[in-house]
Amino acid sequence: MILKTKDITMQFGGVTAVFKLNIDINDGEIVALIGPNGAGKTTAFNMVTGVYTPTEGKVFYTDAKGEQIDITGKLPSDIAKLGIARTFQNIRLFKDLTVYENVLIANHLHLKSDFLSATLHLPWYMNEAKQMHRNTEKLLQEVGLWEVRNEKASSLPYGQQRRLEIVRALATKPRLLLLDEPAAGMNPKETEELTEFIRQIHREYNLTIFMIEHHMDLVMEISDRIYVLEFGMTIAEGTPDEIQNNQRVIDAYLGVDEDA
Amino acid sequence: MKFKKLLSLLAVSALATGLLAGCGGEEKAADSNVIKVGVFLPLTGDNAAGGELELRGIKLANQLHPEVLGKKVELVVADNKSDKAEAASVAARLIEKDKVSAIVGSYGSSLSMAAGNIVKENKVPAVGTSCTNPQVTANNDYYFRACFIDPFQGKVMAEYAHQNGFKKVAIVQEVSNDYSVGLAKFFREEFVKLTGDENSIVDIANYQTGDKDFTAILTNIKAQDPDAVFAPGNFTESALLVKQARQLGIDAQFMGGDTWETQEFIDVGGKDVEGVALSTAFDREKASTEEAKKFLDAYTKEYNGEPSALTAMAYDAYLIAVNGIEKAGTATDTVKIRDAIAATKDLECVTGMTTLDENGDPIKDVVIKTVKDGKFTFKDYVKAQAK
Amino acid sequence: MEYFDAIANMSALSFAQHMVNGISLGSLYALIAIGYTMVYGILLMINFAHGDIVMMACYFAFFGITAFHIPWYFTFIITIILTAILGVLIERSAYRPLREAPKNSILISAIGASFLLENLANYLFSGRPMRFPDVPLLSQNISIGGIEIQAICLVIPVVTILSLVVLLHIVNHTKTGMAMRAVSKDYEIARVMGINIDNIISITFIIGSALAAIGAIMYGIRYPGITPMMGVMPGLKCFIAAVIGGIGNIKGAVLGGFILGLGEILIVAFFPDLSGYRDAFAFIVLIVILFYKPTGLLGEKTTEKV
Amino acid sequence: MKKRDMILTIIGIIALFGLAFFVQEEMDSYIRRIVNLCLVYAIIGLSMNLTNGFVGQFSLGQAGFMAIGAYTVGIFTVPVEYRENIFYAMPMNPAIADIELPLWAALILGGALAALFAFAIGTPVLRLRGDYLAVTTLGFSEIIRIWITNAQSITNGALGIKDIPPLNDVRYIFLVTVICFVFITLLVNSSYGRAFKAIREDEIAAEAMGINLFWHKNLAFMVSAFFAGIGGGLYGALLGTVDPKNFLFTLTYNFLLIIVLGGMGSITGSMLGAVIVTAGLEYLRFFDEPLMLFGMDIPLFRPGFRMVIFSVLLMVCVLFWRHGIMGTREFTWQKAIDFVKNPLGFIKRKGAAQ
Repeated sequence: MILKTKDITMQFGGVTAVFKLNIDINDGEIVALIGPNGAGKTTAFNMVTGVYTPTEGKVFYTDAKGEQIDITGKLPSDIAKLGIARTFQNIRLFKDLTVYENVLIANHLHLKSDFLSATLHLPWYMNEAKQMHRNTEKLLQEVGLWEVRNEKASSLPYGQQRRLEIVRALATKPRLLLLDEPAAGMNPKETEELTEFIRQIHREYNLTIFMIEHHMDLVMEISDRIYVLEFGMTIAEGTPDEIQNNQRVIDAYLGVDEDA
Repeated sequence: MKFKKLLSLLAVSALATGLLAGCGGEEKAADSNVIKVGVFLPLTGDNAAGGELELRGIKLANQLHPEVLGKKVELVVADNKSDKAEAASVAARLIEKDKVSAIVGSYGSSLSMAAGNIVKENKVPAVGTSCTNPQVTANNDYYFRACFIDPFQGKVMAEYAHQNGFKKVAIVQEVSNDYSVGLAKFFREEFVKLTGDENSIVDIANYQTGDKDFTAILTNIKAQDPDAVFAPGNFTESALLVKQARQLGIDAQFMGGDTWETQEFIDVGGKDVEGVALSTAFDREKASTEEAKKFLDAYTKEYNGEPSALTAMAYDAYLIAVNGIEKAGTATDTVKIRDAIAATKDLECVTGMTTLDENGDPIKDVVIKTVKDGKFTFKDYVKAQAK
Repeated sequence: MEYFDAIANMSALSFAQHMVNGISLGSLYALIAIGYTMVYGILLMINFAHGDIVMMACYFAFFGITAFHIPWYFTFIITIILTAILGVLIERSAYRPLREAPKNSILISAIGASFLLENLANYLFSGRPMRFPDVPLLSQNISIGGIEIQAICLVIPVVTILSLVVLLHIVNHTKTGMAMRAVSKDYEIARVMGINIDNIISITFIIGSALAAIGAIMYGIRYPGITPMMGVMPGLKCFIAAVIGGIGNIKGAVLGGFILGLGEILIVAFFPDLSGYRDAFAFIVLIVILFYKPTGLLGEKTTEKV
Repeated sequence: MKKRDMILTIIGIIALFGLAFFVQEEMDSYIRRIVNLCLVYAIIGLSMNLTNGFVGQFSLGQAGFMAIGAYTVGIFTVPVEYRENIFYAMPMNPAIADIELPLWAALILGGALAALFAFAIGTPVLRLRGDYLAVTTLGFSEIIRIWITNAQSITNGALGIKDIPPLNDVRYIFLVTVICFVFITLLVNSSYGRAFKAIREDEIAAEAMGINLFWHKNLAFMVSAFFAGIGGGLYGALLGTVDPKNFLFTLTYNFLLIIVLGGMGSITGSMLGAVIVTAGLEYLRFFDEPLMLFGMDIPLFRPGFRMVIFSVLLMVCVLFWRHGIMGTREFTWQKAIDFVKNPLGFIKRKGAAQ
């Protein structure tokens, strides 16, 4: 089990956004989190990635050595270093930087040289820097963004920006990747391509993927398991088939949000 | 796009006027029949008020003494903006670009100190108008001044307070103002010495330049019930201070230094500043010299009203500088001019016969004034020996 | 120990006098702080020029009475109108063009506007202080049971509280006020609801600047030396007062103003040795408050949408 | 960096050094003073650009850091024999009264103290954003000034310190400027520099990419303070005297204009901005002098007009020319070569790109 949340609850003032959420994700799985708008999905992501500290409950992560670590309330940057990367619902690229720089920056977290040796470009830093550049080049070539590497991130078409955000997350060398509505705003063709892309990275980079998504085709196609959230609480959990046939889910969600 | 066009138009016209103005300057520089004296004053910024008053004095002096060594004296007025970095470059500019024979100014010690190294380095003498910090002339052979220094003024006021029988005095100092801190310090030492009572200073309160509300320190002072309050500082702040003190029902005698002697002090303070005592360098009633009469006549003609001591001292600074040029017999050998200025002895000035001591500071009598019916009026006189 | 002695030795009368001083200063801060808080509530920016608007208002009143010999009550009305116009003018020329720009640009623009007003005043009116004219009744001194006070000091708290009440009414019970609240929550939603955002922002600046003018008149009567730089320190302090109370919250601004005013007076009262540090007090309080309660005393907690 | 660019850079620096020698030997002290002021302002402008332009943290504390540097130089380089005279109102604290340092050591100490102070205040302050950060850093800069005013036995309070051994040596200041610029250029181009830019672009995303916001902001803040301290030290040595009123927070606005004009986030821009603002203000001086044009006295021109122009320029810059001269772009040799080869084409292409 790579990620486990235990009864995490998030309250804002008097409003409970998420209530006693329990999620278990196994190594190598693709798990989806679905639910109507305002169900608390992004809040759940934010608790896992350290943006929010849960009001109650714990988040556990199992690292590559198989050690279980309590990551509740850790800094987002520390959680990223442990191997959890994410994307955002409203794309958050480094807009004025190039595609290449966007990806290169994501290598920074593994840098060992201190700032003085980096500034003075001392040999051990230069070695590390070379490695960072090689990684970036390799990654960009593998995911097909090599041609646009010198473009400003904000000048890419929408679909490419989504893709770049995922690639940037990949550059941090995560074991667990959190995707927040990766297909939002995409047409069916783009969604199809994205599905394929997610499959590809899942396979090639040895990832576990946890995603929030509204496009049911995509969710049903690639998820191993699905959690359904409503008003901050889990109302169902299971394989795509089980979820599709769950009456509560159909009532609460599928029927209403089909056209979204 | 329209804006960009407008902007470029503006830029071009600015450049053009600049060039024109620049050309005008060049022509003047070519004229070698004038002797240039730099006027180094704050005409904008915090100290602008003082700078303007002094500019009047220098201009008057220039009108009455327009020539030296048979040549016309031309004033090169430079604004040091009450800012030290500006002061340094302005002084350098006066020396290097305008090639002045001597500099007169500035109001404000820190501004003069910023120019100190430059006049020393370039060996051009400067005569300060009302820079009263002892550091201005200390360790600088090229800086002189026409005003008396802070320690002296502080001591004189302490003596005055003692003579008037004050036993308990509170001090309010503008802690960010070198002038105020200097006066307060020497007042305190002298007063304690004169009264022989360590506790004769009942309170020392601080405020910052620009403060408007003094009720807190004044309420504290009121509780001590002093006979007098010594509060040297900027005239705006001081006027508000006295005003608020009266509002709080403090009826002690307020005393200050020569910075108070400006119309603004009375304007802002109104009837509340009636009766305060302040030390200064000049008064009509004690105007003993011929020069003073000429000065007073000219001032009344030009500006109406009573001249402030600042104006008189600036006038004197000009006289000291020009006299130095005359005695040196040269307008180009600035070292000689410096020596001549240093040797100034019994020069007839507005504020009395002036002799510079070994530091380049004048030995002067002090006038104590008060405010009566909205005017500064003579109150007392302290001879120079008091030092 | 010395300090405890100072406190113990302070007579009840002195203490009462200090309290009165503090309340009068605090209510003045509060009055000006409201202007900051209103603009911040709507535009989410510090109107760095607010202090300088206060300064300009002082000059308007000064020239009205001394140069044009307009009766004081009439001058005050004209001052309020002129200042409101000035505020709107600043908003139109310096802030509106940058509404879509990064926040730092607006901040720089605000600093620029403040700097421009100061230099313009310095150029037009010279750096020499001018005397704010005395106003009958208000400039008088009165004595109440040994406490000495200027009549204006009694008026200021009343004006502040009155302004607060009127403003709260406008914000909570009028259509304009509701529109203001909507705009401060979310531009887009307000636009969709058919609110003319530009108008609402203009109204905010009119109210804020009018309050600045009222504050300036009180300030002028209380501290009658007016100079081009007079707005800088009160401007900063009143902004701090608004932050302490929770920026965007009108009641908070008033609370913050009182805390700051009383605090400044009482720190000198109890620790006379620290009188030289009085101006640092506001900043220290600001930093402490932001450290422990970043949204201020009455501010609402907001989290950035991720 | 390409080998060619490296060589060109070294040649360029040597050539500029030659120019500095020339200015030092051949120019009068007025020109030298202006050149020195440009260089010192460039250092401080650049230091401010590091936090404000590269990390996107709007800090207005530069005057305070400068004050720390300037006072360190003031206190420790004044010859011991003058000190009694200078500290005439209150004797200097015996702990420091006999310590005299050479200028370079005092500069580094001043920078280090400024950095230390930045570190101390960085913890609470850098959690804040935008306006709050601006006001608190401004507040700290005022607190430093007020402390300096009150700590008479160390700083001589309002009386200021004079007789700082004068430094009007273009070569010395140029050398320090080169060191500062090279250091910050290297820093900005290292992985840390990229992390700074990431924070500027999007703090939340940067954090999610494993960049520790607190540590990186603090780092930039300290480096910025360090160089502002050095710049302040040079400023003090250049003036030969320091007093607390020098370091009013309005001083920071000068550097704000420099970086806004030059381009927030551009090293080249900091230098250009500093030169234009310093030399330009000097050039604009004629606005303050009465002007006779075609025999007419133009009443517009009197003291104070220059500062009005200065502030209008700042406004115009922000409103119509938000990215300044350079934006976030930098000078590169490639661009320079392109320009020399085909000036017209270069400008056209640049125009088209915009």
